[in-house]
Parts: sequence; structure tokens; C-alpha cells
Amino acid sequence: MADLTPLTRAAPPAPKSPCLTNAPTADRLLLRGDREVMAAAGAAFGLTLPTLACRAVAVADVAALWLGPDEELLILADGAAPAAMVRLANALIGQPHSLVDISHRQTGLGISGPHAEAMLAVGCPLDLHLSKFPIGMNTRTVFAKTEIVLWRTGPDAFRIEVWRSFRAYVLGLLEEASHEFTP
Amino acid sequence: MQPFSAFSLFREGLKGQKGWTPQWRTPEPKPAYDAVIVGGGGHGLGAAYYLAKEHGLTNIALLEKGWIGGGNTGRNTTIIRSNYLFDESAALYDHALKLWEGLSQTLNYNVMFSQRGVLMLAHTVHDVQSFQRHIHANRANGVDNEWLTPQAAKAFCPPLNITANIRYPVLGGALQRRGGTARHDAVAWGYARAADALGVDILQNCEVVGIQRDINGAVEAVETTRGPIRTKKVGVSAAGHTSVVLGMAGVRLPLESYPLQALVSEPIKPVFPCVVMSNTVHAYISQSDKGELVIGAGTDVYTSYTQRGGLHINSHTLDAVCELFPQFRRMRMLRNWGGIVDVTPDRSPIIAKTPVPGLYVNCGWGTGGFKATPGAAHLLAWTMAKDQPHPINAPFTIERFRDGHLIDEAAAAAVAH
Amino acid sequence: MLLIPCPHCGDRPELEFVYGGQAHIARPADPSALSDQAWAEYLYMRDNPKGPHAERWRHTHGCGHFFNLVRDTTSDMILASYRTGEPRPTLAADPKGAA
Amino acid sequence: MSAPYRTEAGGRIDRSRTLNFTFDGARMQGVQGDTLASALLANGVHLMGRSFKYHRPRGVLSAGSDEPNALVAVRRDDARYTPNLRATEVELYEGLQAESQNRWPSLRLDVGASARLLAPFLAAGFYYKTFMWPRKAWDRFYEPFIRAAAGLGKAPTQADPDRYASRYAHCDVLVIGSGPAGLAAALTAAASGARVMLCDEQAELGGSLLTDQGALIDGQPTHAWLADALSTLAALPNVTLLPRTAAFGYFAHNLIGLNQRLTEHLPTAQATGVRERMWSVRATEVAICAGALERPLVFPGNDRPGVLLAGAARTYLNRYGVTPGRRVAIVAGCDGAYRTALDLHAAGVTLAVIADVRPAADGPLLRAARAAGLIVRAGMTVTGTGGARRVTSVSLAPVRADGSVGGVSETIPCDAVLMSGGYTPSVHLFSQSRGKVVWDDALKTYVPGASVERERSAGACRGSFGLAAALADGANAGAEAARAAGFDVAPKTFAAEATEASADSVIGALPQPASTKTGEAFVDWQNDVTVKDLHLAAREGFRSIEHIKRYTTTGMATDQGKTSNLNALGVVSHALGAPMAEIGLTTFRMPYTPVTFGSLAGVSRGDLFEPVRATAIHDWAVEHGAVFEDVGAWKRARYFPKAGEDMHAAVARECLAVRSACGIFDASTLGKIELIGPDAAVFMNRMYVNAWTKLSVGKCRYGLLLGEDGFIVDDGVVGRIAEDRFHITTTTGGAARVLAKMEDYLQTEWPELKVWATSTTEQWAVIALQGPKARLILEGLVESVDLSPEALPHMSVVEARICGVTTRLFRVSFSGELGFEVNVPAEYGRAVWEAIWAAGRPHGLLPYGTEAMHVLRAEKGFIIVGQETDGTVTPDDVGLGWAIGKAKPDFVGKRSLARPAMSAPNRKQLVGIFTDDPALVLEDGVQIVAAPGQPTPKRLIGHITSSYPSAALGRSLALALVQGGRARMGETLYAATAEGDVPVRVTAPVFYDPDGARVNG
Repeated sequence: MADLTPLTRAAPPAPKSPCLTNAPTADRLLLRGDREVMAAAGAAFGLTLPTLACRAVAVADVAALWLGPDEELLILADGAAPAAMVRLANALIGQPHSLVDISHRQTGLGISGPHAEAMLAVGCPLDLHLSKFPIGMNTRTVFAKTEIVLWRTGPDAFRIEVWRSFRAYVLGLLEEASHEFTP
Repeated sequence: MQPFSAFSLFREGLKGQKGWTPQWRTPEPKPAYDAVIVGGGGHGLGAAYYLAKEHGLTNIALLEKGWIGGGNTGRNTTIIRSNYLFDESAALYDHALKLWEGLSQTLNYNVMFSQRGVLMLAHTVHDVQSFQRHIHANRANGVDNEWLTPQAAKAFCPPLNITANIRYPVLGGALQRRGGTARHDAVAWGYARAADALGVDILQNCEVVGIQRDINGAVEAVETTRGPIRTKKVGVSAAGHTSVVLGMAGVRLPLESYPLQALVSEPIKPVFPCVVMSNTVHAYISQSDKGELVIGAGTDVYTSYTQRGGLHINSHTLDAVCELFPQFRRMRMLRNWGGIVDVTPDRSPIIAKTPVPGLYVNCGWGTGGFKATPGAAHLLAWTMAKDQPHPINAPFTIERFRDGHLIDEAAAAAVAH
Repeated sequence: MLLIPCPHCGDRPELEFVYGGQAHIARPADPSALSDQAWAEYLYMRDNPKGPHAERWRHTHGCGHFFNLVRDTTSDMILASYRTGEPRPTLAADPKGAA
Repeated sequence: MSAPYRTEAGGRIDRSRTLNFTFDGARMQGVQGDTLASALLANGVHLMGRSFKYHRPRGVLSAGSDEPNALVAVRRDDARYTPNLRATEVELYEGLQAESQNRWPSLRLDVGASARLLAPFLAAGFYYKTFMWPRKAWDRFYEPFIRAAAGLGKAPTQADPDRYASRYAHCDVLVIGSGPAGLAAALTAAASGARVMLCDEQAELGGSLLTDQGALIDGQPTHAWLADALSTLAALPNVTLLPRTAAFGYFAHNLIGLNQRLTEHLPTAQATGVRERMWSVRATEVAICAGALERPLVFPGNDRPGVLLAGAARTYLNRYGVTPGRRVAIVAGCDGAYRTALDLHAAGVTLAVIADVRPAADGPLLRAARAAGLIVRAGMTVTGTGGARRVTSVSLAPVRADGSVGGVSETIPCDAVLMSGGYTPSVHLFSQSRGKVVWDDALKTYVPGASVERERSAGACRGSFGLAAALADGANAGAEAARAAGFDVAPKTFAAEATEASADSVIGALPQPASTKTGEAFVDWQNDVTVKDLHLAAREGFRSIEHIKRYTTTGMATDQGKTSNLNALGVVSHALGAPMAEIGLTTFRMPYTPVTFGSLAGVSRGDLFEPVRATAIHDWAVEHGAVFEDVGAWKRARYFPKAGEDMHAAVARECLAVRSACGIFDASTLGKIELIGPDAAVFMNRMYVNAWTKLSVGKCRYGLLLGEDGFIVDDGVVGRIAEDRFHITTTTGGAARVLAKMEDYLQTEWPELKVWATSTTEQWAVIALQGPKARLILEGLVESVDLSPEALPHMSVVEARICGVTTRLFRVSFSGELGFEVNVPAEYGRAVWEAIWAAGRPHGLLPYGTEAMHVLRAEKGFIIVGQETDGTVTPDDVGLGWAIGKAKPDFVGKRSLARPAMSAPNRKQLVGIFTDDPALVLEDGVQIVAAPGQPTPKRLIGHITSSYPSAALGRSLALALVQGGRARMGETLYAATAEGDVPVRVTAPVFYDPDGARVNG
């Protein structure tokens, strides 16, 4: 009989550049549904899910990111997804919706420091000036030849969510970009 | 027609080049013609030429809204090949290739057809399988196409990077030695000069603005910016603008027009002996007689008549070129331009009668029209003269979209699994 | 690279979008009732106009939603942006609009 | 030894920093701040290049990016060799090695110059008229000869090791050009708080202010004002200054491409960073302040080294402290030439003559010249120049009132001829923005007309010549741009005191006596296009300026006609007898100046060329020696060779392991979609050909997806997880396409359906276990689930736990053997894989790759989309008609299946193929014919889609699509191989275990 003790999640090695970090291991849920669904789901977590386009709301251990008019990404603590799914399912009884555990679909990267904007501008075609992409703004966008979710968490800090097989590419580009800023 | 030859050039050289006469006339439109060709690119000029040369029609007008050869004829990367997969396509493009092989002599105009070989690179197992299918089909159809190992490909094209440490290493290539390039302007001018000599009126700055039909629905005249012209046969060969022209006769076509870009580098001494195409990484490159690297870029994703594409399209083309030829990274883009390509759902052309009697169309060549120039012109002329298609273009109807007889070269090459 | 106004997200670079061809071509409710010709019209025939063109785009790498643009294909200038399901707006520069 | 033509003082150079460089191996010295051209001129070297066609000796003509002649290669090492650089743009650095081009054996003695003797026969377009006989000689003789003569520099021979970068940027106002107009625009816009970017192609910002002396702005000398303005701008946080940055392209919706040179000016040891950076700038508003280009004059011998533009000479003098000669002749076609005359005079250079080609020139600058004691002769023309590799004289003759040239030419000795026909507004970027240029009769030039994009031109590039006009125009443009971008702007004014020039100028060829040969009056220097060539084109009936350009190649050299376009237009206008406004301009195409391929490609190289997608189990496969193949962006393990094994041996071993024991396969790349909602089954019914309503929870079905055209686009197993939840799998390459297609239908056709599709491709690692021992291996690892055939029959799915983690466990088979697919969250993938691997090894478990997977499925006749199908194949063609839900009124693609061609009797159908020779493995794609020995073109009735040696069968097998194939069972057909037609037998496309017993374990 094989060892059945629960396995731990594999984590990628830390990035080389000091501007880059692995986000803490997290669980993620993708919720699709109409406005009522979002309202009820928010209530279940004691927060108001963002209805404004491209905005994120974060409380203690839950962040809700607006991805589309009927799509929210919930980022939770590692291991919190199963209980959250139950809680949401109970809160959304009778309301058509879709709730999918995508904890392992993507990984988080932190990018911070005075060159964060410029490093992202290597592959991200959005205007990341603080006046145009304020703290709390998030959106799906492109990063060179792949897709990311970009979320500004501070004046000089962003979080990237990227599908796991594209992580190496995003990281590679950011590290390449960091050569422009380190003499 | 004033003959072109080494002797005439020498004689004129002694006379200060003063004895040359116009290569074609600049006539005024006549009120009526036996046939009218709309579109003064290579396809249209060639059709006018073949109508006059092979079908005895001499009272022909060719209408061009701008200047002849100014559309896709003068805006492409001049790749010529015929190693297509399906029997219908191979027959069509090889018909053109055979005409290319004698075109300079036929027209007494050096179109600089250079059979330098077209090498198509395989980068994936799927590519290899697909190319082998092409090679086998081509051989059985009598079209040359051969498999090269990476080493043989490198021997044929020395600048090629066949190392394993690139994102999509070269696994081999399919070579059509009869393929090559030609001088695009010369094709238009050569056909124009030869057609003019046979009596064809080439009317530039003459845009078609309407097509008139008689009570039976048949074509009876075209309206142009230089006045009405009566005719019972109209052949439209207007590339990206075909939908617009055919729309004047109420004919809808399965076409969409997209911007396609190309670019050249600054000229350098000979370094690139052939044509290389890579559909997987999207690189298309050759070197012109002038020394410029000629590079085909991709189409933009949206329909447009602007003859302009996006900057990112160029970036994506050149990153591919630089992967395959990393020593060209320091070369510089000298000139970029855009054309408008008309694309059908199955990426194969239409050379056919239309539902309107007397109205014929040659369109839908997408990014591949230049290579077909003499063949398409020859077949359009045939179809117009005989009011029925030649066996080679018989499958390339509009009705194939209704009946499902598609000739889908693009899908056949698509990647999946 | 165009700058495309997404009805949900505002002006965004073309790289985030996927083009979806001519707009307002609804899939027939009962395809089996159509003649081959009518079905081919739906599948393949396109206006391909030189001028204002109502067309579908999807903000694939953004909010994920389809919407429509009216764009002048002679200049690539965008004349209107509106949500899927809404009619083509009436515009002075676009004689084919709602009217 | 100091350079002989360097002035005593002045210029924006640092005379204290001597720089050593070589040109064609000759050692010379320049100073910091020099360009290669200014350093060569300082050393008395005018001969810098050879022309393209006739290999004529050429000197530098200009001082900027418009230079057609002085093209050089710069070598740092073999891999850092850059051809075709303009000496006028190459900034000097210590140790710079430059070479001239297009000459052999040397620049002074060029054998290719013998082409000049043939010049009478090599007129424009000569190659269209000859080299046609014999036919074969073109490829073999003529063309190689022409090619060897053409081209300019040599391509680098080694991979470029330098880094390139790219960056997106955004601003409220982009100012292009940093001359007086650009600076005024930037200062005005920046003061409003707008985000301003200011770029200029030159090493120093300042444009014409770097050359201008003597004028005052706001009471300050220009140089002082410039320094103040730049320090003001540099101190503002909302301003980005970009010198050495060329705006090369204006794209739709105000996207402007900038190319920034970062290390080209540095000595090699310091040139280690990013070499060039391409900026894609999205500007809300643009102010184009691109200035104007000086026009040469067109007269015989105007290409002799030592003949250069007067304004360029002034730049060399005032900016670089270099004089072009010691005894200088000036040929003026505009007032600007007098500025050069006055400055040279002040620098102590002898002015042999000032010949003004205008009949009645006057104005403050002329008067100043006369006042300085300079001899001005008006109403003259130049009939020729003397000298070989350097001009030694200029010949002048008077022009009569009727325009004819009279009298005897007078030859005046000189060592430089400085000419200026006037200035042509640089409308390139405006034109690229799709604005139409309009002819201005007063200015005799094209200027920007109405805007299309959100831009405005200011200063000389729209014909506002003169310092005061440029400053005022620039300030207006900056204010207007900032206002349009939504900022409050305080108007700014700049007071300028400068001697103004009139707009009077000269275009086209100077008048000549009838006897003068125009074959040496050059219009396009680099491409050797003369007045005579343009006349020939007109004589041969070319009317459109585009035709004339293409026939003569005027304007098509590496300067893209910057110096030649308007003169060519003038000559053509004269030849055709039509006003210039009617002839029109050729299109201005991007780039404004050449852009390095590497810069356009940016960081996209090697592993960053495109993402390399790897599964959670990838590293294990690497560690176990897998050979990978690229499938889309994924790396997939193709086979796992042991020492000494080739692919066939490894695949045979892997296949036998699956058939006899068990194999483990990484199927993680398969696309996965979670479909959820009360209408999930309805949606599945509409999308897929199959019927889904009756599929029970916990059961799976093979799903087939068509395009609306009726052809197969994707397939995969679909499991019903709950009434309202499906787990869909797709092909690896089709994952994104299928999801996009679903979204399209959901959002635009059936928005009323309550169902959502979410990609879970990367959520799950998928471990396939296939083989008779699969259950035995899994049983010990899976908790609380009965894996027995009764509890978990073939084509079912159950949620369970494996190794303590959640799994969706599928009982499916793509090999024909008993099979399971273990889906676990990806970050557990490798651990679970290793646990199964450890549990399975005692049972003979082996890893297998995609190649064995292909063989196994081919033995069972299972299709692979993209191999058996090619976008032209229907379900019935590949024997999958059974999958279609017959009772369904509609599904995507159904209507198309009813079209006549889809049921034609000669459609190709999937069959099995056995070669008569069991050892013969046909190549993929071999064509099938019914009768052997046909001549080409043969009648082809099908082709091999898959072909393998089968270890299980002990012989080769193949799948094929053959016309009417299902009615041909047992027939002998022929495979048209390269070696000849090989007999083959048509068989059913299931080769192994036709009854399907093994799948039940």
C-alpha cells in the first residue's frame, strides 16, 4: 500500500531578479454569473464584489478581481477553496452560475520597485501610469505573446496571474527586461 | 512593337537613348469595346493580352483606376511556386509556372524570372508529415518537389540556422527547384506593352463606378470616371477591390479584403541564393537582384482597404526571420508597404463566370496571386472568350461554396493534434 | 495596432482583441429549412465594403466579451462601438446604420 | 598632427578628447562629438563611397539621415559588423573601424567603375530589354553577374550577439523633432502638466539650433537658449527626452514607432548593454516638428566629391568645426546658401564665387553677403565641374531672360562646391499618418493638408521657415496638442531675432546649353539616376510618378529619396510639360529612416521567441531521457529511448509494454473545458454532433465537433460530472479554438442559455495508464473507489482521491487496452505520477510518448484530428457517422453535411492499408492510385494518413483516405512511392483486437 499522506503543492523556484517574487501559494475560484450572482457571492464572503470594470476588491484573505461583466476571479488562501466552494454553492442555490476551482491553473508573480512599470512595458501594451492604471485596477491583458491578469497592488507594485505553462515565458521576459535597469 | 534586344539597346546607347518610343499608348476611351478588363494588375493586363493574342479579340479596353501594376502586382514578394497539395491547385499553379518559364521571350520583356528554388521549412513532426504528403502528391502530379534534410537545406541556403537551440528547430524542408522569383513591375509592363501592340487600349486613371445590365440582366456597359463604355463582356480582376466592383452588378462574393505587408532591407551583396518560406514561424524571405532582402509579413486580423498594416505585424515577421537567420539581426528595414488581399473561405481563388451573363471574375488569390499571374490571366481570357471555363479553372467556381466542393489548401496545412 | 473602444473596458490596444468578421449575421433558427444557396449566403457571403463596416470583435484578452464596431475600412477610423445584440447605430458617416 | 580642415575654435565638439579611428585601414584622428563624416572631412577626406550602379566616386553630400553617398560599414568584430551606415550619422568613438563599400579592390581604384564606360548602354530599365536569350542564360549567367554588381555593403556573417529591447509607452503629447518648433511645442505642452515625450534622431537635441549662430531667442544667443530649454525640460517629471531616437513610422490610431540607439556611439568595451530599443508609443496627440530637408541642385558633375549641400557645410563648420575646403564655390538656389557663405567667410575660408541661379535674387542675406565684400553673381547656371575624385573647379554660364543659356562657360578653380536649391518640408510622417499633402504654390512645395489622425505639423515641416515662425508655430502646436489632450495651457511666446530668408527656391534641373549632356546631372545620387534617365522614362510613355520611380529607381535608394524626390518631380514635370501639382508625389512609406531588424524583433528570441509550454510532469520526462516534439507551443515527450535505441526501437518497446503490461503517458496537454449550468446539455447538443441528453452522470462519450462548414475541427472524450456539469477534453492544438468557438455561440447566438465554459487545461495534470495491468497498479493508490469493471466500466468517470489528493478518474482508452486517465490538480501532478510510477514498476510499467500513442491508436483505427482529418473531412469520411445524434434537429455543421458534395460517391473514406510486403512502411502522405504505371499526372484516389511498423501485428500498417474506400475492402490498389507503384490491400481500419475485448481488461 502506497503512502497516502497528502502531498504538498509543488512550488516553482524563486525568480532571480530582486524585483520579482513568487506570490504565496493560493487557491483560486472562477465565478461566472449575472449581477445577482455576484452580489450574493460577495455577501457570502462579507464583501462587495466589484461591479466597476477592471477593479479588484481585497479583504483579509480573499481578493475578488473583476475579469469581465459576468466573471470574477477569487484568490483565496492555500487550501481554502473547498470550503469556499461549499459556502458559495449554499449562497447561490437557485441562481444559475458556474464555479470552477482553478487553483492550479495559474500562478502569481509579484513585480515591484521603481522600474516595475517600465519592466511590464516590455510586453504589456497598456498605459500603466498611476493616473491611468491606479492601485486596485486589474485586467486581463497581453504580455508579449501570452495572456496575463495584471493587478496593481501599490504605487510600484503589481501582481501578475499567469497560466502555469506560460510562467517561464513571462518570467523570462521580465528578467530580460531587468537587464535594462541593472547596470 | 519596338523590339527589345541587346542589339537595340546597343544601337540606342550610341544614339543617346533618344530613339525609344512609348512602351504603350495613352489612348482616349472609345465608346464601345468587344471586351473590357477591369483591373490593371498583372492578372488583368495578362488577360487582355491573351484575349488579343489567343482568342482574336482586338477591340479590348483595360480599365485601371490608378496606374497599372500599382496594386498587389507591385506590392508582393514575388514568390513563384506550384507545389500545392490538391490536384486542382497543383494543376492551376503549374499551368502558371509553365507560362512563367517562357514569359520573357513570349513578351519580349525581361521579367527576370529566376528559378532559384523555393524552400519551405518544416519545424514540427506535423510539418514533416504535411510536407511529405505534398511531395508525394506533387510527384504523382508531375510537379517537382523534394525533401531536404536540415543539412541539405543548409547546403542549399547557407545562411539558414539549423542548430537545435532555437525555439522551433528546422527539421527539414520541401524544395521546389523550379520555383523562384520574378521582377513584379516588369510583368505588368511586359504584358501592357505586348497587349498594347495587339491593339488593347490601356486606360489608366479610369475607375469603374457602375455596371449597367440589359433587360435580361446581362452586362451592357460599364460606367467609368472617364465616361460610359459599352461592352458585352467584362472581366473583373481587381484583387482587393473585387467585392466593390462586383457589388455594382449585384453579385455578392465570399471575399474579405485584408491588409498584407511586405518589406525590404537595405541592399547587400549576394548572400541569399533562394527563397525560404516558413509557415510555422511565419518567415518568407529572398534576395532581390538589387540586393535587398525581400520579406513577406503577415496579414492584419481585420479587413481593411488602407494598404497599411500594424507595426506589431512587422515585429512578428522579423523576430521569425532573425531566429532563422540570426546574422541578419543587424540588417535594417529600408521600406515597408501594404497591399490589399482578397481572401476566400477556402483560401483558393475564383476564376469563373458569375450569375450575371457577360460578367467574369478572377479573384480570391489571397497572398498567393503573383505566382499565378500568367496562368490566371490565361484562364480568365479563355473563360471570357469561350463563355465557359477551361478544364483547369472549372473547379474554381463561385458555386463550390454552395455545393461544398471546397479546395482548402490552408486547412490541409493547418496544425492540430 | 488599432486602439479599440471596448464597451466594457474602454480604449484598449488591438492586441487584446480577436476579430470576428461582419456583424449582424444571425445564425438561421432552422438551418435545415434553408436552400443550399441561402445556407451558403449565411456561411460565406460577406459585404466586404469599402467604407463603414459593422464588425464583431471579442475582447478575448480583456473582459472576454464580444461586441461590435462600425469601422471605416478606408481609414480604419472607428465610428462606433456597441454591445452585442444592440442594433447598428445611426451615424452621419454611416448611411447603412440603423435606418 | 591635428586635422588639416579643422577650424581653430568653435563647434559643439570637445577638442580636448582626441579619438583614433580607421577608415579602410588608414589611421586618423577626430575628436569627441564628431561624426565619422565630420572627422573624415576634417582630415580632408571627401571620397567616402561609391554609387550603386556606376560605382562613381562619391563624397559626402549632407550632414544627416538624408545622406545618399557616404555609406560605410562599421566593424566592432565579426559578429558586430554593420553595413550601409551613413557616415553622417555614425558617431565617432575611440577605436572605430569603418570601411567603404561597393568597391574592389579599393575605394580609390574600383574596377566596378568601368561600368561608367558602359553608362550610355545602361540607361534606366536597360535590364528589361535584354538578357533574354538564350533562355537559360538568365539564371546562370546574366543574373549572377547583375547581382554581384548590385548590392551595397556586405551582410554580417555571424549571429548578432547584441541585445535589443522593446517598450510600449504612452503620452499625452509626443513631439517629434527637437528643433526650434519642437522645443517650443514641448516647453508649452509640458508646462500644462501633460505627459510629453520629445524625440529626435540626432545625438544631440536641438535640430537647426545646433547649427544656427548669430540669432537670438528671448534675447539669448541660440546656444544658450537651447541649453536652458533642455535643462528646463530635463527637470520636469512629466517629460521624457529621447535623443538618438528616430520616429520611423506613424501607424493607425496615433501609434508611432520610435527607434532608439543606445550603444552605437560607445567604444566597444562600453557598448555592452541593449543596443537599440524600439518604442511603440501611443500618443493622445502628436506634434510633428520634423523640419525640412535641403535640396541639392541638379547640374552636370554635381556628384563629384567635394560638391555638397551648403546647409550641410554650415553644419560641419558650426557644429563640428570643420571646413569643407579652402577655396569654396557656392551655388545658391535659395537665400539659405548665403548663411553658409557668411559663416565660412567669417571663419576665414576663401569664397571663390557665389553664383546665384535665380535671375533676380535679393534680400537681407544677399545684402549682408555683398556688404561683407563677397562677390555674388546672379542669374547663373552651372554647366559642369572638374576633377576626378575631388572637385577642382566649377563651370558657370549666364542664363538669359528667356531661360536659355548663353555665353561661354567660365571655369573657376575651387576645392569645394556648396549648393542649395532650398528646403523641402519633411512631410513623411504626416503622409504616413494618412493625411494628404497639398501643393503650395507660394512655397513651391508640398505641405501637410488636413489631418486624419490627432496630429499637427509645426515649423519647417509645414513650410513655416525661419526661426521666429518656427518658434511661434511650435508653441501653438504644443498648446493645441496639450489642450486637445485635455490640459489647460498657458500660451507661451518666444521672441526671435534672426535674419530671415525668402521662400524663393529652385526645383529640378538647372538650365543647360543645348550641347550639355545630362547623363551626368544626378537627381538620385545613390541609385545613379540622372536627368537623362528621367527623360527616357517619360519618352517611353511612363506618365505616373510611381511608374517613373519604379522604372528609373529614383527615390528607391537607402535614403528613400529624401534629397531627390522633389527634384525628380521637377524634372518629370518639365519633361511631361505638366505642372508639378498635377504629377503628384510618390507614397511616403515607413520607415522614415532604416530600422534594425533586431530592434523590431526586440526581446523575442530563443526561448522568448514564443512561450515554451511544459507540463507539470515535463521535468520527470527530461530526467528520464525523453525526446520531445513541439506541438503548438507545448513540448511533448515523443519517446523515451534507452541507450542505443533509435525511435523505432523505443516506440516498439513502449507499445509492447502497453499491450502486455502497462504504459504511463502524460496527457496533460489535452485541452480541458469545464462546462457548467442548467443548460449545459442543451448547449452540448447544439455544439457537438453527438446526443448528450441521455448521457448519465458518471459516464463519458466521445465527442465530435464540426465547423459550420461540416468538417471535423476537434474531438475528445466528454464526461458528465453532474447533470449541469461536463468535463470536456479537446485536442492539444484545439483547446483555445474550441473554447473561443463556445464563447462565440454562447454570447452571440444563444445568449439565453444559462451555461458557462471555463478552461481547466492547466488546472489538471493528466496521467494516462493504459494496459492490462492498469487497474492492478492504480488500485493501491486510489481511496474509497471501486475500480472494478462493474463499478467503473469503460467510458465512465468518478471523483475520487489518489495519494491523498482529489482526482477525476476517467476510465477511458485511446490504445484499445484497459485504461485510466488520472486527472489531478497540476501542482500534485509530478508527485502522483511518481507514486504511480513507483507502484507500477514491479508490474512492468513503462513511460511512453506521443509516437507510441499514435501507433497504439492507429492499431485500433482511432483517428487523430489533423492527421486523418485536414479540414476537408466529414464524420462519415472517417467512419464516425455513428457518433451523430440522428434525432437532433440541428447542431453546428449539420446543415453543411446536407450539401451535394458532402455525400458525393467518390468522397475519400478511411480505410486500413496493408502493403504486400509486411516489412515495408509507407511514408506518410504517399498517394494511392487504382492502376499502376500511370504517366503523370496520375489519377490520385487517396493518400496514406498514418503509417507505422506495428510491434503488436509484427508488420506494417497504415490508415488511408481512399475514394469510395469502404466499398473497396480486399481490393488491391497501389501506393505511388518515389521508388514506384507498390501494391497494397485495402482492409478495415481496425487492425488489433477488432472485437474490442481488451478494453474491458
